[in-house]
Amino acid sequence: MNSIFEYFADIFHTVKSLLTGMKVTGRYFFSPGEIVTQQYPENRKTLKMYDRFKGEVIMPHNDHNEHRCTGCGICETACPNGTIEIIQARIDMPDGKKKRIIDKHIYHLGMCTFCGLCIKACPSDALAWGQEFEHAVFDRSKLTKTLNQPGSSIIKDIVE
Amino acid sequence: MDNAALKERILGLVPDAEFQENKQFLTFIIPPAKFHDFAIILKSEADLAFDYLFCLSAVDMVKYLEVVYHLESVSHKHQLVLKVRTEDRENGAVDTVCDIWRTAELHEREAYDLMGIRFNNHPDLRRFFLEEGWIGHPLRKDYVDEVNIVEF
Amino acid sequence: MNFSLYDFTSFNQWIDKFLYDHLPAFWAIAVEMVIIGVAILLFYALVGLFLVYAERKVCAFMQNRVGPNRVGPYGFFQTIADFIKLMLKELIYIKNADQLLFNLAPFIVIIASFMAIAAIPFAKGLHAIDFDIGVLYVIAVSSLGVVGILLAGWSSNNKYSLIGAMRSGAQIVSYELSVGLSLVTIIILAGTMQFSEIVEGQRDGWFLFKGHIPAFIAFIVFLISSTAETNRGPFDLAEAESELTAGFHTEYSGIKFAFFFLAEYMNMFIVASIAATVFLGGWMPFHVGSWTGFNHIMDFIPPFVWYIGKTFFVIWVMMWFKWTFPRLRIDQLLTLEWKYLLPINLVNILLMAFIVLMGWHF
Amino acid sequence: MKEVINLPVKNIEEEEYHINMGPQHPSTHGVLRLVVSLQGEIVKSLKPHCGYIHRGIEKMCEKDTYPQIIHLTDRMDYLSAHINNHAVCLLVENALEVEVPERVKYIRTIIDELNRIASHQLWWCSFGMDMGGLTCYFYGLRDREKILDIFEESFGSRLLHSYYTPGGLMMDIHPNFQANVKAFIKYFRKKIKDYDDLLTGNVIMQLRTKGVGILSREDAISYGVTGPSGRASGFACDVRKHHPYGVYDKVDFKEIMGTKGDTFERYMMRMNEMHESMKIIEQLIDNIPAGDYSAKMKAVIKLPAGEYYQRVEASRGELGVYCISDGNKTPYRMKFRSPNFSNLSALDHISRGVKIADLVAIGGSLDYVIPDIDR
Repeated sequence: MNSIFEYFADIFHTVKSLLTGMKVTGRYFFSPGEIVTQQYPENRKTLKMYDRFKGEVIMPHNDHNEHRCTGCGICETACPNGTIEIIQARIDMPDGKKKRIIDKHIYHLGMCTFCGLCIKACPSDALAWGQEFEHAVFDRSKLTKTLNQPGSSIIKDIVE
Repeated sequence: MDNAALKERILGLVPDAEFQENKQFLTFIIPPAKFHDFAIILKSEADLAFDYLFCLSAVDMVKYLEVVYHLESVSHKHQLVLKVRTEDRENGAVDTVCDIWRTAELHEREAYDLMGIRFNNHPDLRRFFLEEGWIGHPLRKDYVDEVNIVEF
Repeated sequence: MNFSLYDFTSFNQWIDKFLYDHLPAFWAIAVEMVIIGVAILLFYALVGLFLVYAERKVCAFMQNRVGPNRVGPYGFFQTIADFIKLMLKELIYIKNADQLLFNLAPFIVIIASFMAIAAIPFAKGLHAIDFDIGVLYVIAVSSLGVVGILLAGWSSNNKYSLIGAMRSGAQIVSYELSVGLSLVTIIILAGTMQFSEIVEGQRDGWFLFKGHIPAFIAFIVFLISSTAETNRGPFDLAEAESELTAGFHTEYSGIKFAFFFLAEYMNMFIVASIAATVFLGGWMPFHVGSWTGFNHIMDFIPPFVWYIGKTFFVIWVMMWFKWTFPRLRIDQLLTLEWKYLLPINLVNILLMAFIVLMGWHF
Repeated sequence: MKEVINLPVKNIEEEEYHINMGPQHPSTHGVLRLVVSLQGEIVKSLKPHCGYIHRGIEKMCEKDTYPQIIHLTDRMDYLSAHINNHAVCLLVENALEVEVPERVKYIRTIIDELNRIASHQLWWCSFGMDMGGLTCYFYGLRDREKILDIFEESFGSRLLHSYYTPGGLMMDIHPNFQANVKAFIKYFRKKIKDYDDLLTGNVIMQLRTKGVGILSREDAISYGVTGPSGRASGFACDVRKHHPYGVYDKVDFKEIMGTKGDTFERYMMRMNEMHESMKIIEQLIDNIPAGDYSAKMKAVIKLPAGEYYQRVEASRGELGVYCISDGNKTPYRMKFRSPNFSNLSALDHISRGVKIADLVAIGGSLDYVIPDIDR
């Protein structure tokens, strides 16, 4: 007798637990307000990344096409996987001395792991995080970027 | 058991164990020949009861290879580090402990694969990560692989 | 000709008469067959495409998603795009597969579902063939599909496929019993196996309500076992994508895969329409006792709409099952059938026979 | 005369055959290959084959400085990236005997626990998917997204953060961090009821998991199965409790323990751990002391020669970092004792004699992350 009772109790609990589950999915089915999907290409205009978002490493330039990079190479050594290459150039100073300045700050986006060590290491705050995130390209060579803009120069008050 | 008492106990069991100074753990270097019997005692004796092998590492010390066993007793909460050194780099072998601590089976396969330490009586000593027929053992200091290692 | 949305009988008779007037008898029948064939094929394709779309939308809403929304308004043409893609895809040639059986299997599966649709009444006078053993025919034909599944699993030369096929075989053989017995319960009440008469018998109330508790139990059992018979979640052990990658159709690609896919949805449509016809009154409108006004409004909705509405409600419930429950294990699946559904069903038949005998039903 | 060859007569019911689960298989959660010996649907034994995603992190560590190692540890168990980072940071700090500011300890503990919740959420949804309930996957991801948003606002990335540095943090937390975390906990306490309704209480799920894949306490210790999987067997292995780090010694939390060690217990451990993690966060979030976000560290970190070992409780078990330093700025040898590696070794033992469907459920309950096994 007891086992028959258990048999029906079993069925009852089964049905109850299944209905509890169906209640959850059923509730979401009838509440379209809960939909969380973002319509990505459509919302590009309104999509705003957080201000700390790590999109890529950039070198901010001011209005006079000046940056803060001295070309010291600390970021190059801080980088764990050789993402940054610094090519230096020598210029003749007015007082006759030769000075090394940055020629090209090459950044291989394809190798970057976004660890942020270069930005943390930079003594003159020349590097920053950019907000760009649509990095897909058809040609891998396009992922190699030169961060200092052509014809740019260093801001005068930066001392090494 | 505190570390001082444990040290006495272990030196009593294996008199030629070499004590090594370490801030964190009580560390001993055990002669390979006595290691397996000693390991059985470590696990079975009630006052030692080292039943949890929480790390097994292989280290290339250039002159020889070394296997480091990090042991803990779940009931007594004391910890112990054992080191076993092979004779030389090429033909050193260490007795397996995977009959004592089952977790050692995969760890020893990893050590064999990447460091080239052979384990006697291991039930299934094959390469674990790399494919069969791989030449060399990548974690060794003298391993050179022009094809796969990217130099910066 | 006197055409009405509420009664297709005169329309059919008009076509029949027209053909016989203009053609010899043999050709008239031949042309009729072709017309019916084309009509069903079109219906089949449309329903299949719509069901795939509906499933994707339903599961999307249950999962807080939007679902397909790129092709056409609300993604309505998504399945058509998918179908074109599947048609154009390469058919992968499987080495060491039994080529004849491998190629035959999808056709068996799809023909089995195609045949079952013939006996289903869509509206008054709108069915291909009105057997006096309609229910039996549908049960018989719909279980033919398992042959195709077994063949597909066997001939693919893949262990996953074979496991899936064997599971499917065990599953359908056992659940066929429950499907049959739960329909028998209603046949006792209806006193006929002819679909048109079963529907006619529900003019004053659906069998679900007429048959008291036994009919209700039979409906639940039918829902569960027909979900199992169509290999749908939570009983989709034959596919069991997290265990067997894709079960019996692992090795199929392109249009052959599409056949399996379509057949699954059509099987779902067929069992849903049987449920709608047998339990929920088929194309009969919903009537409540003596509410004449209400009944008149209900009568105003065409029978075809009633039929489709009920069928899709049952399909929606089946989708709801699928997207809520985790999958059963094979032994639990068989336990459910042999230890729970079958005894309940047998007792239920006795109960129903008793009720009918005493004349307690409405 | 023809020779009669007597082939051995095999009983077909006892014949075993092998199937390859993986490297591409929906339920191995990555590129793990299991060669499963089956008899019908019963698993007789299985052999794991790893290395499909082996990157040689231990070898790479020998070339990297200590701050650079952090970003490699992210990529081991990518679902508990912060906790992996924490292990290396603690190792370096303890070796150098640097006292990190209280603020850092609080923040690290909160973020570790957030990371643990996120990891368990992903485990829950993939476990649901392994069981065949696809809807679970989307509910889990929906709620995990909230945590990832918090992470993204504070540290700029969603999965691989490299947020901890030896001595402190990369940058201070975002001003909105505390409010967001509190909002999340309020939200998640509501949503976790859905999890219970949908899967925990479901009779199919309980039938499939109770009494399946039992791992005894002795075996759990011997196999080194740690984390929720080990605690389900009654193995008290919570590093947070037994070897506290961060501010775990200051917060009140229970070490969730099970007794049976079956798949359902392992499931419940993680469900309850999410509640415990939320409790820990609630105790800390309002009490973050003011101060620096990093201790003063030298520009080039060199560990004194010696051996160091650091254990932390990652979301899947005990993560150990064993480091031998020869006094240089790069370690001589770095060994990661990853939780999944040991947990995987028990899979063969506990899945013998179960059905193939149970194997998937057991695998889901052990919750392995393949990059952590392969490293």
